[in-house]
Amino acid sequence: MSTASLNRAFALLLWRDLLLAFRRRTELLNPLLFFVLVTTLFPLGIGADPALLRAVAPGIIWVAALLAAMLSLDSVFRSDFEDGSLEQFLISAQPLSVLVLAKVIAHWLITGLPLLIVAPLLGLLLHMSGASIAALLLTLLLGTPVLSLIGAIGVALTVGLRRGGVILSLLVLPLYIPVLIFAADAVATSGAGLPITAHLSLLAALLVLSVSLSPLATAAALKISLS
Amino acid sequence: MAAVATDTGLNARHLACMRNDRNLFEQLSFRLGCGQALILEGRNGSGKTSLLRILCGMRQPDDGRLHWDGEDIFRLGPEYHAQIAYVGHRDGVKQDLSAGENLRLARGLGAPNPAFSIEAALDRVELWEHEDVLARNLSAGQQRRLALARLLVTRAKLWILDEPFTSLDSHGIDIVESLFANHLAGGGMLAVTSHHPVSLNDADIIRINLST
Amino acid sequence: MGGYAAYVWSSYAIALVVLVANVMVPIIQRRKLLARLARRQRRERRQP
Amino acid sequence: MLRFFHQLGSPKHFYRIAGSWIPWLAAACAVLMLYGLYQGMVVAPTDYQQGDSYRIMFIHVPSAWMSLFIYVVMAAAGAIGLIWHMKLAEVIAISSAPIGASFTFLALITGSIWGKPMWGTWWVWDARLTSELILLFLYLGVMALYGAIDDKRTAARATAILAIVGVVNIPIIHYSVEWWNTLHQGPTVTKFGAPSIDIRMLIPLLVMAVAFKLFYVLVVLMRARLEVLERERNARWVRELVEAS
Repeated sequence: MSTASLNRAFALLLWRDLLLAFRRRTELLNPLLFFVLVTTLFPLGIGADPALLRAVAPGIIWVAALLAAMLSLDSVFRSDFEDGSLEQFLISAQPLSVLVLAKVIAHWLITGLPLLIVAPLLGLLLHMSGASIAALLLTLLLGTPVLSLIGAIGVALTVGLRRGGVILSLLVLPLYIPVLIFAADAVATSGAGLPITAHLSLLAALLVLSVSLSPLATAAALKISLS
Repeated sequence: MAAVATDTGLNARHLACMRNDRNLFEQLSFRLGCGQALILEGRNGSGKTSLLRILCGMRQPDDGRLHWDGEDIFRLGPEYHAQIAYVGHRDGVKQDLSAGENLRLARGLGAPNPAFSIEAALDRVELWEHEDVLARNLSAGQQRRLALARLLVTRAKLWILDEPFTSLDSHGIDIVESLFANHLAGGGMLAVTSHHPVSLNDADIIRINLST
Repeated sequence: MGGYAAYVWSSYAIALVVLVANVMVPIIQRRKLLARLARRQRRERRQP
Repeated sequence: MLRFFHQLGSPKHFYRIAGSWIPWLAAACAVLMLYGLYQGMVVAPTDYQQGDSYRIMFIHVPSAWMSLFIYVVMAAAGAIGLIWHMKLAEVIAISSAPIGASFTFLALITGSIWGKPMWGTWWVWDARLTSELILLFLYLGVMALYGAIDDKRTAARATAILAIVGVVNIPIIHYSVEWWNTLHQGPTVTKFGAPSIDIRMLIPLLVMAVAFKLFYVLVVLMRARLEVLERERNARWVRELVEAS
């Protein structure tokens, strides 16, 4: 099929998912509320000592972001699977991996990107310095798409299962570890006033790798789950 | 009836399909050319839906080959999918989108059919002025007709339909049968499963019963 | 063994348990599978 | 049923051949393990630094090697099964998962037991042990996914995808854990590998490594035969075999 129709299908699917999300606006808040709630639990558990909180803040916020992203993954294919439109994607005239990429980008725009809006607030809650909050935003910007891309593989593998959610975390969380390590450490390092270009380049590398490879894996997984 | 050249259209050879260890069907061969309709019969669970999903390329046959214009459909991939349209048990209609939006999406995913605008397709299934009505507000019969209207907005040569008449009243069935007749007259192809009889008066019909 | 005997022998004991378990599980499953299949075939013979 | 059998040998063929290899593999494996044990426990000298606790290495290091080796074999077999629809490759892949998980678990347990005399704590966030722990989660993920899908063929193909994605991620995870480890632990080189290796220490290590590989082949063939019986239970040769047994 010509690239024109490919771009049109890509844009169409992106428009459709954003429109669907817009029509159920209230659900957009769920990942954000979860993100804030989980982060506020930690000081209650660890105690309010600012120095201690500042030390553990990067790890806490990034683990909370990771969990928020993972919990919102189920919506990527679940509703399409139940009403049969996922089958229509499988037999569309466009390669499935491109359609999958459109859906994952839409999912990131709906659930991943908004985390950046709330992140500075949480940074203040945990006494983080200005530099580390800036680093937090940068790492979230680079990291959350990777979470959506890799998570989509897990969702595609478990879309046909009745209780796939439990297994999804076991499949996906180990694959999130590199993002967590580089991102959390970037925030901690910038807090100490050191440059974090190495971390950001590694995160960018993970992003490029997952943008190019994971849609293929997700498409293959969908074809198997629906066979 | 256009002379059926040797390898145009769908050509199935020795298809076999297993479900958890029972052979649903085996050594199934048939050929479907322009203007021909394949009507699948058989009791529930005899593999009708599985065969349709194999025809769509969504499921690998456990054995045998399926060719479209002489080429294996799994090697063709999206090229083959541009030639087919499928309506399964589930309508594939998004409840939160309007009828027009659903059709615009279907048109974008397939090869757009210039002959039918969204409006014309809706009129053809007698969903006049329903373009901006949310699918959730349509009756089951209307949603089914909307799903079938999807067939019109793409240039699909082969229509693959699983129980197209479910939740349709007699008038709805007449509309759909006239759609089929036009499609076949225009050189299209049809593969359909249905419990009640499909009256395609003079079309060239191939009947396969999977439960014999 | 220089006082570390407990650590060394416990490691080898655990290794033995894991290896033996890996060998025994397929053997036991095989017996169960053959029994299950035999029963199924008898069932099929009774009502063709 | 051409596509069904166009792989290496038919399931029946595989069942018979694997069956004939199993006794030999078992014997060779037992001999090698006993020889390795003898070398490791009797011949190998006491280490001047660690005394005798280093002898745990003869179990820990080979099982760590095996845990990675089996995952790669599983991913490769899964890929072959997916690309060429070879049923036997799928069977080998899924039969390997529990064995790999066992070796990973063994590597973790012996690693932490070995750590106790060296560092006084049962668990140390050493780069290798942490990677091993994550590898265990990858194995558990594969096994959980296989268990969750009812249809065996779909389950095998889905786990193949997961194994391939996993094997691509293993070097990335390992590198990121190494990076993380050098940050928090500082440059103290945790000599988890073989200490300054004396030839009499190297022999048992290599002997055990070979013995574990044979052990893997033995058990994977046993499990694969089982899986073949299960999948081919309608075939005539299985029915005759069941009647005979």
